[in-house]
Amino acid sequence: MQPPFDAIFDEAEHRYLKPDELQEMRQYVFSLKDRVSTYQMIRDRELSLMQQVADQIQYTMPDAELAALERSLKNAMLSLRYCSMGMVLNDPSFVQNRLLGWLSDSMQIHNSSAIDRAVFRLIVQQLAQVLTSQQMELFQPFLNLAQAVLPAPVEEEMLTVAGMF
Amino acid sequence: MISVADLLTNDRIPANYYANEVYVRGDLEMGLLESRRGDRLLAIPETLIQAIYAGLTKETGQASRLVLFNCGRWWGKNFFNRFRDEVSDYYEMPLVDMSMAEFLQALKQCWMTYGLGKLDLDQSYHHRGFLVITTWNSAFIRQAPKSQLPAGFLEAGILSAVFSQLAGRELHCVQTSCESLGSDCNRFVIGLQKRLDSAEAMVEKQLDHESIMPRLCA
Amino acid sequence: MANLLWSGATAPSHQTLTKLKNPKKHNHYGFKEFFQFDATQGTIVDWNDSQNILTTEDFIIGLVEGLEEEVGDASAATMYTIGCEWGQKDAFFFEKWFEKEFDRGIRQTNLLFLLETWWWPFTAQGWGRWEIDLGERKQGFMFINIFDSAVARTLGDVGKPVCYLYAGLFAGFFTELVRKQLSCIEIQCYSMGETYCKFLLGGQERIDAASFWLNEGATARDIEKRLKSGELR
Amino acid sequence: MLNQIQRLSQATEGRYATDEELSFLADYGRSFDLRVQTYQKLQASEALIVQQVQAKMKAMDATLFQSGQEDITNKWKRDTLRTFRYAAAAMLADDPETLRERFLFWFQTIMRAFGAQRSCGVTYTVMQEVVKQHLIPPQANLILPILEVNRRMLGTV
Repeated sequence: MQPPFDAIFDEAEHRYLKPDELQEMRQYVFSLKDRVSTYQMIRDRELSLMQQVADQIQYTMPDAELAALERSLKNAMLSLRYCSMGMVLNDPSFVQNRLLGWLSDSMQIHNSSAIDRAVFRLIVQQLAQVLTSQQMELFQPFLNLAQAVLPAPVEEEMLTVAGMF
Repeated sequence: MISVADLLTNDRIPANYYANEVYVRGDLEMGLLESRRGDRLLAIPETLIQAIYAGLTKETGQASRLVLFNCGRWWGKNFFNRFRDEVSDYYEMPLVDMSMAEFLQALKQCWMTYGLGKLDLDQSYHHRGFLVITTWNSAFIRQAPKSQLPAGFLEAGILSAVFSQLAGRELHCVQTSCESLGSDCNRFVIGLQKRLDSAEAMVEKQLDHESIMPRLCA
Repeated sequence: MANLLWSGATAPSHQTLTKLKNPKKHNHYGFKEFFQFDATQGTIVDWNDSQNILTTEDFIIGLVEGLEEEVGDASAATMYTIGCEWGQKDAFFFEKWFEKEFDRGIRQTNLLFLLETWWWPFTAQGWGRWEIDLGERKQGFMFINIFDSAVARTLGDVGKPVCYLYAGLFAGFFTELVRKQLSCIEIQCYSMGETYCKFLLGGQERIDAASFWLNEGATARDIEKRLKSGELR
Repeated sequence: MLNQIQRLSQATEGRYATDEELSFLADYGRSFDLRVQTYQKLQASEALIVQQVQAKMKAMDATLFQSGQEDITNKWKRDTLRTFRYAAAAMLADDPETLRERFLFWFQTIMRAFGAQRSCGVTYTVMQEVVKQHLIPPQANLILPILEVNRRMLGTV
């Protein structure tokens, strides 16, 4: 989809926006209140929410390197920040262009998929406690964008009969 | 115990300094482009790239390759200095303290945002004193006049300057495979000049990268 | 030239939503519409499907320095030649994209509109704004002003004209456009402490005269006056 | 909005936006219905407005529609309509900056090349008077500043 205001100028010299296009804009504009309050909620609860995630991840992955955990937590916080702004703007391309390329590169370089996945799982759990279901509905699609670039867990190679010789 | 608050720097988490939407700014009122630090940028279109090849060939003949290599070296040196300042300011960490992975991630992003294509580092010959840089989608190579030899002189110049600055000693760069010759990517071998002389001769003889590297390391 | 070039099968093209939706609506006046960055391939493609790379001004200095090492003082002439080639190639390129964009030939188009349309991409590409004075074209010459020349701003105050690349660009482009051999000389330059650069475009005879006067210390205004009064050395 | 959104997303890189930085979104939400009304009113009155501007200008100075011997009324109409529509879009989006960036800088070069600054100056002055008569004051307050941007950009040397 196109960010809400881009279309206004696209064909400005040739035609006016049609009623259904204006209606679509109107829907977005009137959703802004909820988008902004969801954003504020995530922003204001970020530290306590992420601290809980940090405590839990250290508990569930006691053997993981501290630096690796910290890096994953940082990336997750960054994702939360970009995704929540993407939600305010209702613009997936914002998340795509500004975060995802860099994020997936970073995750690949550090080969941190197991930790990243666990951290994201914990974040979703925490968010579900903080946000109303309506707010979660607004935010989820943007969080999904970031989750989609988490590298798949490396499966151990399974020996099959075909692979015996 | 991890304190999440300590992971932030002034409430901020640095990510991609070179995100193109943030890094490149256009001012149509003045007809100027600039970087987010305010350095002037120029966009070089295909017609100018073609013209550089045509004009240099006309006026300097064979020497045009050397001119492009030197131009790349000059530019690469400034490119690196700017890169170093930008990155160390942004991440609040001197470049020398960054891990190779982080340095490389920033360099790759920078390379892409300048429209130079994709770049990667192959460290498998590191222990023999060579670095291999691979690149894709170079506009200079796409527009180069047809030849039997690799065409990335400008990039070779840039890369030799960048890695010389990084290593603090004079390094040379030889291109051993080229998209213009049907290769899957462009490969640039970086190392000391005297150790690369034989590579240059092998490239002239049109040996491919896979044949050159073992002989170079032998 | 085309046969000398290796063009990859995957040459990138401008595919923004705006353009896909309105292939004929030339809504490319803004910076964001003009350039398309592909953050996965590392390419930049402009509205007219030309691949661009970004450089800093050091690129131009690097080229001049690289040339000086090889050809010494002839570097100025080489930069002019590169400019001519650029202008000539760009004339062909422009003719193609103009016709595609506006559905009419460049020779059926108002000249003033045509020329502003030609320069607009250069504005977006950071080469500075221009002003073109066609007042004397019937007499066979004209003037072009460039504000914020990428060359002069870079080299600083060196006391002589330095923008050979631009001079060549104008000579090459207008030669193709009017199908008559034209030359161009810079008669006033930012790097001489002026606020903008001024170029004279015309037949070789006039350019030679201007060059002679310039060497004798004439200012741009002197040269303009002498040309307008029909003087030729 | 496009411009403000871009500025917001650049300024808050890597951090959260403050309430103050977000406040323009709520402001826009409050003015939105009025903007849509105004936009639709301008759309409905477009032909009449341009016609009235033309008549007023002709009464003031008929040479404004002449370039040498050539009658440029049709060309004027095309240009004026185009600029009017961009202005309506900019009003709807509350975004004079994007109007400059995406249209006026370019159009200014064309108007200057044709030496049309005097005509543009009169056009967008008269247009402000005419538009005022078609709108109620709160609507006029939204569009008049944009028409003034047009006049300044296109109508001054």
